[in-house]
Amino acid sequence: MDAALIPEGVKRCSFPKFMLGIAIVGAVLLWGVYAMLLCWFKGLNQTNMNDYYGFALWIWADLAVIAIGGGAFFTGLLKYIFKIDELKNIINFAVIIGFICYSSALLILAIDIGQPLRGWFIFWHANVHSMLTEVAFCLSCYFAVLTIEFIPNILENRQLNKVPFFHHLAHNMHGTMAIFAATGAFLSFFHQGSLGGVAGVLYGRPFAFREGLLIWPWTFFLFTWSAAAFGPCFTLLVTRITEAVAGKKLVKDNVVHLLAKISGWMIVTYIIAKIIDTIYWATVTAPGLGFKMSHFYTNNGFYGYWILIAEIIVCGVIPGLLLINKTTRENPTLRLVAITLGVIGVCLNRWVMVLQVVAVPVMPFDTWALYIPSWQEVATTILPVAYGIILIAVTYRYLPVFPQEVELNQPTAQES
Amino acid sequence: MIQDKIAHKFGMVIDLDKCTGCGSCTVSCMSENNVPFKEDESDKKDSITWMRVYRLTNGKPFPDAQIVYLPRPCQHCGGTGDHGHSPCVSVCPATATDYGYDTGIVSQIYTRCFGCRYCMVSCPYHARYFNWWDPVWPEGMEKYLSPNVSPRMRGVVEKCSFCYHRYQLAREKAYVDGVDEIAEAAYQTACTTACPAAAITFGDLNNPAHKVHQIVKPDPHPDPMNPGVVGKSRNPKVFRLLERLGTNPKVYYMSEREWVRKLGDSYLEGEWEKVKNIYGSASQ
Amino acid sequence: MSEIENKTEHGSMDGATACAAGDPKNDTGLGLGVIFFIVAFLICFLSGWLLFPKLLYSKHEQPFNFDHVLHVEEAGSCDACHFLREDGTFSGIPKMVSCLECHTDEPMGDTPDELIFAREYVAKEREVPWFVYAKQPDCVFFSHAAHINAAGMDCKTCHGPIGETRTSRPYEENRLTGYSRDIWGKNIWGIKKNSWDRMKMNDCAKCHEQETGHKGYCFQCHK
Amino acid sequence: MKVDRRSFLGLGLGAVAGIAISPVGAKLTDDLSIWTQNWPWTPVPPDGEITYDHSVCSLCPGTCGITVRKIDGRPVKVEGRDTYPVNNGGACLHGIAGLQYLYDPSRVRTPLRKINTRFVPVSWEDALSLVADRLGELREKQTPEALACITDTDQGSVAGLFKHFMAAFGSPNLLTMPDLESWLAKAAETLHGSGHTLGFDLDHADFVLSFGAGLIDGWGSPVACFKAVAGRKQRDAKLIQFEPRLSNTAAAADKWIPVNPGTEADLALAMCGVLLRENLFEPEFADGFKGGFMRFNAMVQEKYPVEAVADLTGVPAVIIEETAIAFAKAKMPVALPGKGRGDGAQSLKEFAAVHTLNCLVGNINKKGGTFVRQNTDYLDFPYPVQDAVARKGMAAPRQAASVQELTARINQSGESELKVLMVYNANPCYSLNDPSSIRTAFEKIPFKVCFSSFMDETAMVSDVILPISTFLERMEDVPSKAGFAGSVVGLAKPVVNPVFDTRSPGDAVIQIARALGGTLSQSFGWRNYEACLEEVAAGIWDDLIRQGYAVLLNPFPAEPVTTDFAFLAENPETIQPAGEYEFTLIPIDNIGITTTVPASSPFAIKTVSDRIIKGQDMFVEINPQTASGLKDGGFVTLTTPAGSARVRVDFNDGIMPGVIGMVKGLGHRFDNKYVAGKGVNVNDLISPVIEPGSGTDAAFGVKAGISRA
Repeated sequence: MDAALIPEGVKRCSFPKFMLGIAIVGAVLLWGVYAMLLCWFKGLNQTNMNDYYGFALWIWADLAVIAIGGGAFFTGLLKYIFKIDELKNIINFAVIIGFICYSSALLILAIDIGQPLRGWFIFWHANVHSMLTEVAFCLSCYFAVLTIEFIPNILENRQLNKVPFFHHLAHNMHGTMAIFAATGAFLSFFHQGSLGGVAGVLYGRPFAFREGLLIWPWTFFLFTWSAAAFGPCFTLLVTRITEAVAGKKLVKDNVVHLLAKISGWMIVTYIIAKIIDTIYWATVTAPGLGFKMSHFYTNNGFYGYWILIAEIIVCGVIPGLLLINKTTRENPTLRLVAITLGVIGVCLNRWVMVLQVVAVPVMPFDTWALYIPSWQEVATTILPVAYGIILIAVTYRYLPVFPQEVELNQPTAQES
Repeated sequence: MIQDKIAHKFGMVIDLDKCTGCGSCTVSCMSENNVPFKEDESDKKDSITWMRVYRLTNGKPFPDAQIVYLPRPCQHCGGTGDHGHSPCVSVCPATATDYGYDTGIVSQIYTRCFGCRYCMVSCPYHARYFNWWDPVWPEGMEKYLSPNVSPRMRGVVEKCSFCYHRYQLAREKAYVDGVDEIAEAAYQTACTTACPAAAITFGDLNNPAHKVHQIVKPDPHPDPMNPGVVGKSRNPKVFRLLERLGTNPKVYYMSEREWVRKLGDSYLEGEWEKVKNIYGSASQ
Repeated sequence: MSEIENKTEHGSMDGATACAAGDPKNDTGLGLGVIFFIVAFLICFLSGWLLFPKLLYSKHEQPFNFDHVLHVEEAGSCDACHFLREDGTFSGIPKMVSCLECHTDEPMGDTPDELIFAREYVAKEREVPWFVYAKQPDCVFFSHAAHINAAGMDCKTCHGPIGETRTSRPYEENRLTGYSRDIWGKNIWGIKKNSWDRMKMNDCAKCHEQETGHKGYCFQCHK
Repeated sequence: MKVDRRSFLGLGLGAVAGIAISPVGAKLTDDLSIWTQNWPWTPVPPDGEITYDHSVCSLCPGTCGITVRKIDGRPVKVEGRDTYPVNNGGACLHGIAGLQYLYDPSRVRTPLRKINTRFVPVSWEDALSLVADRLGELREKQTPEALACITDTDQGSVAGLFKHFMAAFGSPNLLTMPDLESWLAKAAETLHGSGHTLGFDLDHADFVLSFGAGLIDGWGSPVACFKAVAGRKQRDAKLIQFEPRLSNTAAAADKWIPVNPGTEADLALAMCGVLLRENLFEPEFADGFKGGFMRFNAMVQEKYPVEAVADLTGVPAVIIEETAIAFAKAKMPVALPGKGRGDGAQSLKEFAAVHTLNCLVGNINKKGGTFVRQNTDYLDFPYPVQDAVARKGMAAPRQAASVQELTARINQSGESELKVLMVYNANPCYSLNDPSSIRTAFEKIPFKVCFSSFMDETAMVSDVILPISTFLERMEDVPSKAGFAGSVVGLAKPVVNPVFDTRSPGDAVIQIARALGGTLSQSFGWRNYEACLEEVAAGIWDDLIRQGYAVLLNPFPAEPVTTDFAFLAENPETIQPAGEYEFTLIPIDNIGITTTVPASSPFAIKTVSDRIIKGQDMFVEINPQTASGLKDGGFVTLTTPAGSARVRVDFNDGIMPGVIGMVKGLGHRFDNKYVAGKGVNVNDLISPVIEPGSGTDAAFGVKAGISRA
C-alpha cells in the first residue's frame, strides 16, 4: 500500500499491522495531549506541584531527556570532528533520537511554565545571569541544528529523493554537516552544563550548591560530561529495542562495540569526577554551611541513602566497568544490562538534582516535603515517549535510517 | 530629587519575645496587598501568605516544652557580599524580579513573570508563592481590593514587597511637600503598623537615626569568618535566618532566649558554642 | 558503501530523467503556482498592513465633545482641573465636583455638547464616563508628582498638545488587550515621531536613562 | 492550465510570506502576552482619592478604635486607630479582616421569613408587622412574660433599647450570653454588692497571676492585653500562668505552672489560705472586709490545706506557697480569673476565689491594681411607659438566670411557657455547651425572631430573620468592658452604606415598638436610633462626635470598697469535669478562631495552623506520654458522656498528660465554605452543668475517652 515510500531493498511489516501499532501508541499520545490541554486551560493547579515543589516531575523529565539525548551531539562530535567513520552507520539514528528528546524537552517546558503565552519573555527580556536563560537559548539553537541534521535523512526518502532539488540539497547538506556537528557540540556543551548550573548555583539550597570555576559550578561540567557519557548508552539502548521490535539486525556489532567502549570510558571518567565532587561537597561545602551529610538524607523511603548508592555505584561504576571491559562489553546481555543501568543512572542523577534539592528542609525548623505527581503530570510526561515511538516507527519505515540494514539482511537463497 | 540621595536599605527587626503569634501581621498584609484566599487554605504548601508565622518549639518534653512564633516576610536578601545578587534575582530568566539598589528591596513584577518558578526553588525561606489558581473573591468582595497593589493573575509568582506602594505614596507626599527625606514614620509596612505587640520595627538600616539601625547595629564589614556575609548584627540578641548561606537578609530577629537564636541557622556539633558570642567583626 | 553515497552517485541522473519526464505539465503548474503565490502574497501582505489594524482596534466616541482650548482660556492652566492632591496623588480626569465649581445644570454657553453635559450628567448627578486616552494598565504605577514637581516636566511631553484641541478624537481600544491605542502608538509598527506618540515602558525607560542616568528599577513604575 | 498540487503550494507559501512580512505576527505575539497580563476575569480595583474614617470595632468585647482607609468612598483597609485610648494603634486580625464581613457569603441580605422549613425573602415592612402581630397577641392575651429576649451583652444603647422594650412590653425574661464581662460583674456583685464590675490595670501591674486567662489568646480586650504582655520587658513585670496546657499566653509568660483542669478555684483558695495564715493580707483594705471574713478564713484553713490542694491540682505545695507569697509581696499584683477568653462556661466560685486574692493583698483601685467600680452608666433612658399589662408581666417571676437554665426548663416542661423569643447578635445554638439541646428547646418556642447579620445556626432555627447592618455600616455606642482598666465609650460610625437591605438593630426595635402602638410607641418616641442615641447619651455626645470616643473614668475609681465573703465562706462545690473516662477534654481558645458572633473571616481561618485544621478535619492536642497506641496525626474517636467525634491527634509536648485540648469555634454548620464544615464543635461534646451560685453553666471541661478510628 505504502510500498512506494519504503526504502529500496528492505523489508517492512504490512501497512495494517504498522497502523495498528501506531494506533495503540497514538491512544497514549492522545491521553497525554488531553492532560496537556487541561494544564494549559485550567492552569497548573492540575498538577501536584506546590510552593515547596516549584520544580518537579516535568523539570526532571526535561533534564533527563536532554541528558539521554546527548548521544546525538556526542556521536556527531565523534563522527564529524574526530572522524570516527564507523559511527556514520548509527549517526542518523542518534540524530533522530536527539531530535525527539529535544523537541520533547521544549514541549514539556511549554506546559511547565505558568504563562505559556509569555514564554518568549525569556528571550526578549533575558537575564544573562540566569542559567535558565542560557539553557533556553542553547536549547532552542541546538534544536534548530538537530532539525538541520535531520533534514537530509528525511530527504533521502525514496519519493522525496526523486525531486532533484531535494536530492541535491540532501547531498550538499551531508557535505556541510561537519559545521553543524561542531556548532551542535559547542551549544550542547553549554546547555548541558547550564542545566547542571541550574542546580549548582542555588546557594540558598545547600544540597544543590557547588563551588566551581568562574561563574560555572562543578555541576556544570559534571552534567555535560554525564550527558556525553550516558547519551550513547541511550542511543544503543533504543537501537537494541528497535532491532528487537523489527526482529533483525540494523547496526553491525563493531559499530555498537565501538560506541559502547567510548561510552564506557566516558562513564568511568565521569563517575570518578562525580565521586570526588560528592566527597568534597559532603566534607567541605555543606559542613561549611552548617550541614552534616546526614541532614540531606532521610529514612522516609523517598530520599534515603539508597538513592546515592544506586546513582553512583549501581548505575555508575558498574555500567562503566562492564563497558570498558572487552569481554563483558561484547556480551550482548551484559552490554544490555550496562547501557540500561547507565540510562537509569543519569536519570536518577537528574531526579536527585531537581527533586531532592527542594525536598530537603533548609531552615532548621522546616520539614521534609514529599510529592506524588498527579495523573496529568504523568500523562504529559509519557506523551513525549509515545510521540518518540511513533516518530521512530515512521522514520524507520520510510527513511534509510540504518545504512547497514540492507547489507545485514540479504535475502537468502531459499527466499529468492 | 529623592532618588539622587544616598541609597536606602530598608529592613526590619522582629522581637520574637514580643511576638504573640496572633496573626495580625499576616492578615494585615493579605488585606493590604490583595492576597487571594481559597475555601480550603489548610494545605500550607499551597496557601499564599506573604507574611507567614512559623511555630517553633524547643523540642523538650512536658513540662519543659516552649513555643516561640517567628513571622517570616520576604527577607529581601542582598545576596552574597550584599551585592544585590539575591538567590532569586540572580536566577530569574526574564528579569521579572530585580534588586532595587536605591532601597534594597527585591521586586516582583507579576506581568513580567512567566511562571517558571526557578526563583521559588532558589529561595530557602519559602517566601515566594505561585498562583496555582485564578484569584477568585466571593461575590461582591472584590469591592474591597486596593488599587495600590495590582491583583495577580494565575500562573505567576508573588511575594512580600515591603509594601513598596507605601514607599511610593510617601515619596509622592514628599514631592508635593518639597522635602528631600522621607520621615521614618512616613513609610512603614502594613505588618509593622498592625502588630498589636509592636514586635516589628521597620526602617532604613543605613540611617543611624532610624530605630531599626539602632537595634540591629549592622556591621558594615564582611564577617571575617565568612566573607560573603555582610551586615551581621552587632547586637548579641539579634540574628538572621540562615545567615551562613550568605543570602544577607534584611530581616533581623531578636530574642533573649538562646534556643531561639540557635534555631536561626544550622550548626554542626559544638559550632554554636563557638560562634554564639561573636557578633560582627567589630566585636572581635 | 553506504546507501547515502549510493544515491549521490546516481542521484543526479535520476533527477534529470524525472524532470525530462514531467517538463510541460510542470511548467504550467509551476506558472500557475507562481500566480497563485503572488496573488495570495499580495492579499495577505496588504490586509496585514491595512485591514489588520482596523480590525484590531474598536473605536469609541467620547460621551460628548470637549473643547480644551475653551476651558484652558477660562481656567488658565491644565492643573486647574488636572491637579495633584494634597497627599501627592494625581486627580486625573476631573470628577463632577470640580466641574461644578464653574458649571451648573444650566449651560453657560450655547454649544450642544454643554447641553448634553448639563442635561445628562449635571442634572442627573452622574459622573461623565470619559475614555482616558493615556490610560495605563493596572500593573503600572505612575507618579505625576515625581514628574511635575521633582522633574519639572510639562504635560505636553507625554500627553501632547491635547490642551490645544477643540474636539475630542475617538478613543481607540485594542480588542485583545483592552489598552488605549495611545500606549502602542498610532503607527502599527509603533514608530514614533513625537515624544508623546507612544507610552510603552521603553519610552519611560529611555527618558529615565537620559535624565537620571538609569532606566530605573522595576518597582519604580510597577505595582 | 490546470490547478494542481503546486498551485496550492504556491497559494499557501504566498499567504505565509505575505503575513510574515506584515506586522501581524509581531503585534499579535505582543498583544497575546499583554492579554494574559490583563485577563478580564482578574479584577482591577478602581483608583481614586484616599480618605480615612475613624470608627470603633465591635466584633468582640475588645472595642478597639479603628481607622478605615477608603478610595473614593470605597473602604479598602481596616487598621487600628492610633491614640485610641483602648488599643493605641494596632488591631487584631479579626478587626483588620473586618471588610470581609461586609461581603461574607453567609450575610443575610434581606428580611427572611420561614415558611415550612424554607426561608423566603420579605420586605422590612412585612417582616416588622409580622413580628409586631405575634407580640401583640401576647399582650392581648395578657401574657407579655411569654416573651423572652437574648442579647450578646447588656452594655450599650442597643442592649439598652432591648431592655427598654422588654420593660415597656412587660417581660422580665431578658437574658444575656455569658461573656467575660458578665462573669466579672457576677464576681464583683458577689463580693462587693450589685452594680459593680471589675477592671484590671495590666499596663502597670508588675506581677500578674493568671488562672488560665488567655491574655494573648483573646481574653478581655485583646489588643490592650497584647500590649500589656509585650510591654512587660520594659517595666520588668512578671506574668505567672496557671494552665493545663502551654497556651500562647503560657509560652509568653515568665513562668508556666501546669494545673489540673477544673481545680483553679481550689488553687486560688489554697493561696488565700497561705496569705491569711502568713498574715500577708493588707490590713488597711481589710477594714472593708465583712460578711463572714472569719468564717471564710476558717473554711480555707480547714478545707484547703496546701498539701491536699497540691495533690488535687498537681501543683507542688512549695510552688503554691512561693507563688502566693511572691504575689503578696509584689508592689502591684493582679490575679486574673477567666480561662481562655473568659467567656462561655466559667465558674463563679473560681472568679470569686481568684478575685479574693486581689482583695486580700488590697491592691484595689490603685495604679497597677484591680479596679472595683460602679457599672459606668453613661446612658440615660427615660423610664418606659408601662400599662397594666406590662406591670403585671414585669411582676411575674423571671424564668431563668441564664440561657441554659431557660432551655433546660423548656426541655423539661411539656409545652413551652415562652411563646416568642427574640435573639440579638448571639448564636446560642452554637456557642453554648450542648447546642443541640438548645436547638430542641428553641424548636418548642412557637415564634422566634433573630436580629442577625449572618445566617448562623441560631438564625437558621428562627421563624423571622431581621438582617442587621454590620459594625461598619451603622452607628452605635461601644463601651469598653471585659476587664479593661479604663472606661471608654467609642462611637462606631457607618463607614459605608449598607451593602444589603439591612437596618440598624436599634431602628428595628424602635419600629417594632411603634408597630405595637399604645404604651410601647409612647415609650419609643424617637425618630430613629441615631436620635435615640443622641438623646440617651447626651452627656457624652459632644465628645463622641468630636473625637469619636469619650473617657468616662480617669484614672481610676475612688469610692471605698467593701468585700463580702459570705458566698465563699459557704464553700460552694467546685464543678468538676463530668464523666467516667480516663482523659479530661478541655476547650482551647485560639486567637484566630472566633467562638461567638460572627464566625471567623476567610483571612482569619487562613492563619490557622494545619495542626488545627487540615481539610475538613480538626486536630486535638494530646501529650505523647499518654497517647499510647495512637499515632501522631492519626484519626481517633473522641467519646464523652455527651457524644463522640472523629478527629485527628496532634502529639503536643505542651499539654498535661491525661488532658486533651480541643479548639473552640469550629464545626459550624451554615452556608459558608470558608469557615463552616471544618472540624467539630467542641460544645457538642460537653453537657452543661448549672453552677448553683451563678445559675449559669460552669462545665468548662469534660471527661473523655479516646480510641483509634
